[in-house]
Amino acid sequence: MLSKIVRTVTNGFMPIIIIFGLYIIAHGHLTPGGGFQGGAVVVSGVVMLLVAFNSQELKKSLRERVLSIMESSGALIFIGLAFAGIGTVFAYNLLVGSPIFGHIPPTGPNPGDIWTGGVIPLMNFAVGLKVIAGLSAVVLALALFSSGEEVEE
Amino acid sequence: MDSLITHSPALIVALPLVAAFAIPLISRAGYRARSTFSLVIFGLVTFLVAVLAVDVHSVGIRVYTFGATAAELALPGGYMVPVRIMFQVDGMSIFMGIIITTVTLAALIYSLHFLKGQTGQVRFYSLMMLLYTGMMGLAFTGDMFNLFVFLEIASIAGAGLAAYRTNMADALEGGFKYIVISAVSALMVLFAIGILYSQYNVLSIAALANYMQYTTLDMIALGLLGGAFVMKLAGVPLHMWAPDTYTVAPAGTTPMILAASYTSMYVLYRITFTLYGVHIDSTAIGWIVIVVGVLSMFIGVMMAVHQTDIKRMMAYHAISQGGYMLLGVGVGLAVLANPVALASYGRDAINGGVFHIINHVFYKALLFMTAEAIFFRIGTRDTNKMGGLARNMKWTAAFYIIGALAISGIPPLNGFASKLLIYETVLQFNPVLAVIAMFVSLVTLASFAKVFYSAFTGPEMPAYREVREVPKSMIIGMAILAACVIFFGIFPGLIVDNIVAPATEALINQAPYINAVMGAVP
Amino acid sequence: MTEHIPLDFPFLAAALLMGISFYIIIFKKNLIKLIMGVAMLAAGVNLFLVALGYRAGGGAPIYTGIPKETMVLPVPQALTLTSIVINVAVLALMLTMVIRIYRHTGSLDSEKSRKLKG
Amino acid sequence: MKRQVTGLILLLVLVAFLVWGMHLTHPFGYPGASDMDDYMIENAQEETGSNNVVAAVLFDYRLLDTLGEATILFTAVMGVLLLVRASKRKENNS
Repeated sequence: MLSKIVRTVTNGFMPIIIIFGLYIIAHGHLTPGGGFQGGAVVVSGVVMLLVAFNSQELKKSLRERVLSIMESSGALIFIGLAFAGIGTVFAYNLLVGSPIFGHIPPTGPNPGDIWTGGVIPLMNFAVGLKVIAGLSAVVLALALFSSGEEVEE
Repeated sequence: MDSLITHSPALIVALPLVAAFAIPLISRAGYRARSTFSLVIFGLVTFLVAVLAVDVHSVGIRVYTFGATAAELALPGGYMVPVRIMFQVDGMSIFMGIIITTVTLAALIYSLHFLKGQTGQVRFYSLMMLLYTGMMGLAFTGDMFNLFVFLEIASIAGAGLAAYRTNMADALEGGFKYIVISAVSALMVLFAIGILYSQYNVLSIAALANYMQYTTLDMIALGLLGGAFVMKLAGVPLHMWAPDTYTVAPAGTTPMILAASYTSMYVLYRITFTLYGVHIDSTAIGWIVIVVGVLSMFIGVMMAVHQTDIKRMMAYHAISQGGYMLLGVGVGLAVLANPVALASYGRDAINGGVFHIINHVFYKALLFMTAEAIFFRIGTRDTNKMGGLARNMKWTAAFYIIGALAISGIPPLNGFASKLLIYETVLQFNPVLAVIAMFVSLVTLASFAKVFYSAFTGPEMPAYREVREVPKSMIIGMAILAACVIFFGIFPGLIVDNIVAPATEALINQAPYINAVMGAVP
Repeated sequence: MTEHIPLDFPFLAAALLMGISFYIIIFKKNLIKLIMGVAMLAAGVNLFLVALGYRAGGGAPIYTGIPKETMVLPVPQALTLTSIVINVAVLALMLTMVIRIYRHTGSLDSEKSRKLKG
Repeated sequence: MKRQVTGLILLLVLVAFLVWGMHLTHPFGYPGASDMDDYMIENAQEETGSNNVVAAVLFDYRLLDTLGEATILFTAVMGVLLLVRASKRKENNS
């Protein structure tokens, strides 16, 4: 565990990092970024927490089983969205033109509309959830493991 | 029913994926729920594979374009290059699909009781499903980059499974070797994909084959792809990972990792025959394949003879048997440009090589399972410490005999059928190669007979008096494969005509594969 | 930029990275160095891939801002993204295995652990 | 020592070969054919409604790759958690 200053600063930065990560995830279809990148940003915050506090303490608030459920559900939402198009073809983008995220942007350069992209924003969220949970679980498990504790089922 | 067949290529890959994602959630409901769920999903997938196989064999190649407005629409309306990822299922793909599905089914049933009381079962089942997905994706995909992705899925899942017994150092080393080899070969594949993409700006295998110019860069790409997949299939100069990994992988997964190796062999054939088929100097490439095959055959069996670890011995035999497949197909490839020789023995040589894949996977999976059964009961793989096991483990002993006779090419088991095809055709091509092949077969028989005498017969060891037969699920798993081995041995003609011949045809004649995507381009 | 420069810089860098990493993978015995070699190989291949899609004077292929005439090719970028995530996954698994191996053998030398030779 | 010399020679040969190979590809910044990419740039907005063409490629044209990528991440997480687990159950837990 590092000094009090480091811990306080980490605590203060954590919400900002999470918000920035969520911004990158949400705007994946308009700006550079997406689920993987935004998820990695949030996980970098988790790593910072891991450095500032130790893994034992972090374990109390980030539980393995919660992370595992989050990851599985993210993956299931992702593949479920791909399955949703099977009325036409597997992985068909069926939400383009529908009321949900269905606007079609004008052709050519435009300022961007968040309500576009069909299933793309939804999939970005699913992937983001999966990446946050999965990479946090890996980082936490490795930290716990190298500090000598074996992780249980 | 019609739409079921249309969507089955996607479903076969997607359903096990859903199962893999859902298993960590479902396992909260207990052991029984998880087993039932995996078996139900897998039963469904097996049914789909059977339906698809019938369809592909009767109608022909099936294309599935992901995300298009219609599954068969490979090219976007009015455009000349394919844009989306597609699956292309032809005779060879579905042949691999049948092998992988059967082995996985047997392995899944075999594993049900094996893991009782061990930790990490949830992840074990999840990884098994992922390994299956990776292999099926490799077999079905018609897109180079997608092939890389599925290759990585299969590699990572296989490495995780191989290192399952974390309390043993050699298990981790086996897993580590496997993942390093896989990562390096996958990156070589990716580099080759980059080279191909830079020239033709397409990623579909069919479109690449259509536009192929065979420039210097294409040759470099072929070298990279060939090296990578020979490494993955444990061909001899690059075989060093195979014994370690096969030896340590836990029950049920050794056959699957074995099947993954032969899926890599399938990809190698797909690349040489379909992607480069028209352009390469097939005699030279054929001879390279033959030399790799003969080396694997010979060195594999020579290393196998003096092993005392039963699974390690079987792993070296797996390398050696892989040589037979390469030999058969290599002979066919060497005479590909010569229509007379191709008709008289080349086609039969490829038939033999391809038929040997299915035979070998089945009997070697059976043998690995019997070795694991012994390990399960007595906790050692050292043949010197075994003895008199046939008294208490009658089923296991019987399955071992079936597998050992099959691998040595004794009639009427399936190893004989495919080896005979290879001997006959290779004899016409080059008698020396045939003699080597027969000699290797004899050594194989000797080596397996030796293990049988030391492990199953002889005086009953006092330490093993209480040894019981393995649980029912393990026997059922082995029985499925043993039944296949015997059935294939008794009716080889049936199998060759119905399953193997379409696969060979798909290899030799690449035009349908290309035209299914590109249309009938002149 | 009409002359064809024989050694384009990103390709040269990719070639160097790949060559050095192959050397590391073949000749270094430390397992951590081996993993670093694999990571470098991945970096080299990714650099090669993403350099393939560059168009002189182009920008990111996103319509929020620029017209389509100056866009670089999108597919190599997507492929590189996929490949990066894949390599993260591979490296995580490799590192876990190495930590486990170190627990068992107390050494990171591939020649000291019995079966890693070859 | 001898090993190092062999290694260095191999390294030089390898790098020279790769540089020569790179020289054969198209010059940096001037890709040759670009039919597939042009189609995507042209039609991404209309077909997928996404301004970001890379996102359109990732989540529409090549969705199966992204699904595979997510699967690989899942696989690796499963693998890591499988490897760091305790190899025996704790007594009070069973």
